[in-house]
Amino acid sequence: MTALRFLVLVTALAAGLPLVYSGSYLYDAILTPFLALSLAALGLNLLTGYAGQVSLGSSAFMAIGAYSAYNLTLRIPGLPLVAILLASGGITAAIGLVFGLPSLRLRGFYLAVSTLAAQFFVQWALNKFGWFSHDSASGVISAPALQAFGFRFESPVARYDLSLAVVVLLTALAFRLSRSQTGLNLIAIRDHETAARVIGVSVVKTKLLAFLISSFLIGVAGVLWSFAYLRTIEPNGFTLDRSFQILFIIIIGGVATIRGAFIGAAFMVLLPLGLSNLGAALLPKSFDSGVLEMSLKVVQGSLIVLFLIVEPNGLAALGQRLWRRALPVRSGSKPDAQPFAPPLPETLNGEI
Amino acid sequence: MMEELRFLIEVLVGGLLSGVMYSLVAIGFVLIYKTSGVLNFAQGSMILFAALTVVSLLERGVPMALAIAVSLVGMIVIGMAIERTVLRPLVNRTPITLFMATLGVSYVIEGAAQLLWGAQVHGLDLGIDDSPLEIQGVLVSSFDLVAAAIAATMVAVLSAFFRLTRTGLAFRAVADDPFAALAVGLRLPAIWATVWATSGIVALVAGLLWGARLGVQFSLSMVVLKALPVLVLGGFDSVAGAIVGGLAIGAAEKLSEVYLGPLVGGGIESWFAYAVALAFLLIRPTGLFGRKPVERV
Amino acid sequence: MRIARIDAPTPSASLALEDISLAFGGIRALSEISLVVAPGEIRAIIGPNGAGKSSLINVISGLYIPSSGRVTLGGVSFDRVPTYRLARLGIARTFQNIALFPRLSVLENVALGRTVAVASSVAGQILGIGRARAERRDTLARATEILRFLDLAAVTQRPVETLPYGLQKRVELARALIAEPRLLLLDEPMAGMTAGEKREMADFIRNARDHFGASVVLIEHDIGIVMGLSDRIAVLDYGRKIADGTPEEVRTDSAVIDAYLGVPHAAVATPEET
Amino acid sequence: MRNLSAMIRGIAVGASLLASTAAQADEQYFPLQSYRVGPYAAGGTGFFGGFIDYLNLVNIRDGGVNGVKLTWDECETQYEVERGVECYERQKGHRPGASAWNPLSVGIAYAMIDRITADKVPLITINHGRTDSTDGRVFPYVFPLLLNPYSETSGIITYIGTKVGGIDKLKGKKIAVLYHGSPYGKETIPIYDLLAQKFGFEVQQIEVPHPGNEQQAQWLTIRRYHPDYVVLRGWGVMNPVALKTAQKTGFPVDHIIGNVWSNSEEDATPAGDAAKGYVAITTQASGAEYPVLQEIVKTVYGSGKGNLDDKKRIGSVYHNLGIVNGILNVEAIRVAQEKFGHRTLTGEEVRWGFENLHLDEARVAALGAKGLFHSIHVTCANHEGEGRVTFQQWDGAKWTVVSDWIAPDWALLRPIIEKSSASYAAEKGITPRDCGN
Repeated sequence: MTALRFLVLVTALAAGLPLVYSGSYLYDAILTPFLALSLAALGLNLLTGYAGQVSLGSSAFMAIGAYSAYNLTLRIPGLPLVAILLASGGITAAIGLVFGLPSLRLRGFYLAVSTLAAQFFVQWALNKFGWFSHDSASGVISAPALQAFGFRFESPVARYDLSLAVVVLLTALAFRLSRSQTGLNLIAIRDHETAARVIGVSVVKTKLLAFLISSFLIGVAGVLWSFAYLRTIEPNGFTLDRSFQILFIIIIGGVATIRGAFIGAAFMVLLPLGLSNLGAALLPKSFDSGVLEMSLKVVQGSLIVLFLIVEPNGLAALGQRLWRRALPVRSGSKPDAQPFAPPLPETLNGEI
Repeated sequence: MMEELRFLIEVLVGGLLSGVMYSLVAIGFVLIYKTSGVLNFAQGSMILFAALTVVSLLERGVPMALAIAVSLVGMIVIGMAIERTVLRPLVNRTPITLFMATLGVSYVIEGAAQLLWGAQVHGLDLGIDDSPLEIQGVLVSSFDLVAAAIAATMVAVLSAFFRLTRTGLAFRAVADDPFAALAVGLRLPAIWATVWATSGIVALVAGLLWGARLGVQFSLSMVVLKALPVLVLGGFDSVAGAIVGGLAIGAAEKLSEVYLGPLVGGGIESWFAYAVALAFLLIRPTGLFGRKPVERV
Repeated sequence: MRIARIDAPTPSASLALEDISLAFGGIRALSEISLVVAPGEIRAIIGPNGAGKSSLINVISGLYIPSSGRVTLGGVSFDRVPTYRLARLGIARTFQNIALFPRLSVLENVALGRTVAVASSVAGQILGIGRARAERRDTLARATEILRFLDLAAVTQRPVETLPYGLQKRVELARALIAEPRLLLLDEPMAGMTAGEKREMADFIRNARDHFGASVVLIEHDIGIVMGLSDRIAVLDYGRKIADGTPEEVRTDSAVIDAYLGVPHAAVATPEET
Repeated sequence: MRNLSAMIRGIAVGASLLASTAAQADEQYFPLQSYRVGPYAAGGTGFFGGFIDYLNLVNIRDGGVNGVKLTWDECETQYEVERGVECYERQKGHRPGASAWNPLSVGIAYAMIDRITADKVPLITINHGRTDSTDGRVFPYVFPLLLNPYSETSGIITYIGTKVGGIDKLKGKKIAVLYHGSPYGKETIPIYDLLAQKFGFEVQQIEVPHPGNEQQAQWLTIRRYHPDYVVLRGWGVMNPVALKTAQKTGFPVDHIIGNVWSNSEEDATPAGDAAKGYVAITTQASGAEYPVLQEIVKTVYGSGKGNLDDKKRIGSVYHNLGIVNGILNVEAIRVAQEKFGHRTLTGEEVRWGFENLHLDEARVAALGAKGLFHSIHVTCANHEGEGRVTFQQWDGAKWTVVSDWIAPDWALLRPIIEKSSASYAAEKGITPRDCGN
């Protein structure tokens, strides 16, 4: 199955889901945040997974996206939804570019820690300057409903559908990017910056481009997170913990794969929910909920460590192995033996 | 004029003393980074665990010395356990994977600490007087002075350990070149275990001093955020850098908050330290004392 | 004995080095090296371990900055070569320690060698329209041709990290060739190969020159191969050029014989440990 | 059956199929989005412990409210907004539906405003929440009971006025406000400025960046400013560190006045001796001597159903806040039952109960809470209910009330609140209700 066909199939299933089932818990508590986090992780994966630039500032960029969208809807009434999304992503991308400048000089943990400057500075600035929150007395903003073509995305399913559409479109574009010459350039500077420079990859341009595109996606993810999911924007919601969460998603899901962002997000969203629901279901009601939650935290931490140990390439690789095992015939038709490759898009790397 | 100068000195001294406290946390990071290349984010939760253990034992009527001894043993065990169960299976993996693993570990330790001792907030009294001290009209915290002295003693003991003992020499050999160390027959796992145990001890000292300053509670683990800019400034792999970096960050942070803060509305401490570190890095990409990786092509 | 400058930089030369010196913290790695590579020439640089051969290539590619001297590439003269302009100046190189992108496939690695020729916008590439589409097709066609030329067609989809050493060396050559360089710098392309593989590689290099018309600068230890393959040979020892000339001239040069047979140096034919 | 349905909800398939299975006797259900883990666990365990203890008391002692049993379940949020939202979605599927939501978290409360308004269930934000939700015309479902940040500010300044010998003596005095670097901390900045203008005192407001574990710079600034009083608008670890650093820089602790999130045992204890003499505002006195607490100790803890692990925390600030919150919720239901009948009420009906919640001092005394809190009078337009405040002083081990019940200057604040709620209404396209006055 080619990657694009797979994407279409999953999208069709996801889009058809509300026809079958419409309970709001599924959409409002699981799928919508899952989509928003997946998109953020996708953005971070382009930067960290593909281009090798570790960032701990993702949640700051989500915040920038969210605040941009809020101010755009507020200050330019009637701005179409598509424009809001594009502009919010664009503003985030521009700021991401600035915070990407140190990457030209720093690497590894030095770069990672320097992105924390972005994290703390953005949080401070959004909190400090009342303009960003329309001088709201409490600084916590209630996000207005997004509208397009006279339709208000208000019900859980509508907000899910909107998120799905945005995420699918951007994922398709990110997928195309990852297969393009520019996508190869990202990997080149990650794997061997010197060699990349020698063969003519512009390291400056490529790194900044990685920050630009990554921030764009994360910014849009921030809009979805605040407008489609929480429907409130508060700077405290975009803390370092969220940045870590997004980083976890790509490391556990699979670095430098598109599907890793989704698998990882599913893991990170569903694991705590699953454990918490399971605990609530299995244990007697009198059971101390504090003890339960702390135990869950221990379990969650242990599972993360365990997955890191047993699966170096993330759940994406694990899934791929299981898939191959399930379909032994197909794996034989890997194009190793083919003398000439079919057109580039499909063959540069056969899977998402 | 005199008044202003005295105030400036007060701020500076306060900043330097705070800086010592940052260094204390940063050293725990450096020890581990130097030998195994891991940025151990679980350091914060280890600090919490150590302090929580001591304070909970104290509240149950255990004498101070015994409580510290028990916690010490606990921290050594935890340090070695992390090395054995988490880091060793992950050897040769990317630094970012190791970092994420220590984040996972910090969840486990935080959960376990509260499971064991509860989520309550405690006061920790080390019996160190904290009335202000006036030296030449300049106000100095006596607690911070004592804390700085303790931190300095710890650094001295650690240095002596690494300079004078066999294990210490082995540690330095490993830090210099793991492959060479392996080649001459040093047992890496044993050294790693020692280093992790040592970082457990450092966490205990940091936990006690910070615990006395903040109270022992969940947010104690957040002191690591104060240590990160110190690490960047001083270099992840330099103990001396952690100390000098701590002092520099402490002073810069306080001076900026007092003199620069009012211009932009205050509260800039949270990011200013990072900005200082970052600005410095642009001049020296591996910090004050950090080593530049050599690339062979 | 120091060989006098036997050739002067000419505008038509692919590469000219003038009095290049290089020092690492007080230790001299290269001393006043001058060298000219004529178009279409295969030029070998030989010398014992630590003679400064790789350093010279790294100076040419701008990875090391010489303390003095000038490098003329494709008619442009530099005090320090800007690495990022290398490919645009028509220069491609391989590395002593293979510098491929390990998790990418052979085809992707080779396609990356074409980066310098890509002019389409990122948006165009994502949408796959117009120029980007044409470029992509062109890259694929060229890659296919080169992979066939280097007998790599059977492994195009394999991640390079799964290939044996000899094949990886060849992939690196393919990545260099796809850029259609006017000057090809090969840093020990045959290190660690068997005699058969070396002969094969020598053929590839010769064919590459004949087929693509590139000048080649080659570092190699195997004197036998070098003698058969090169048009001219420069010999380095202790960072100095001690001989320069045709294989025949070099073979009989007394300084060269001293350097290779003298006590401090390792035997010539031993492949260098990398 | 509930276990099974919860499990299925866990995998999020077919939740609605089973959600409607439990339609038995009359019950009034409270979803508790509690937090017993994480940085704020101390507050969460106390508050939700007190709330549950009171609900238990009503069930055990009275057999519920007029025979309608009170039920609840807990969902852990760790004080994180998205977990609060997940809990909301999880718990709102319960049948019968929720009576009222009590998250005790500003962030979670904000995320729920749209949701509870659509689902027509009241949201109680006792002592916290949006100031402008006091305006019930714009926020029909939100109830910041007893106190909002503006009234708190007014109450604190009034108290400082009494300390300096009358509100008119504030003129020329200097007050420093040390606030937490967050939306919460910043919320009262304009109110302090306004009151400074009105009463002629000087105010300097100083931010402490989150989490507030380093305050040397701020306290040296305070030392230079030399204020008469320092107001501590703190949060979590910032509070003990403020008290400790005050001691370090020689500022007298009895001239530090804590706000409503700086007023618990957890804020003072970690500071040790440095906290002795510290004063803080509260809407409910601490201590276990009030009849209602005695009954809880006897009836609930006596039968082993007490919620606090550590019995020493009975009567602590958060525990008593939880109990007061329990009283207000239960009384709202009682009020609503008088109108709609002694049966399971819908959220909309409970909302009516809150909007007509009027507990005067006599009724408070009858509930065994005389001295625990003063009174409340919620109306359609005023969802705060004119709660009074008092001040308590820390003696190193416990709080002691040191002032009368003080009424904040509501009339002064109301126009600012209405301006803010009007702007919210405009932003969201809400037409304010007519409250008929």
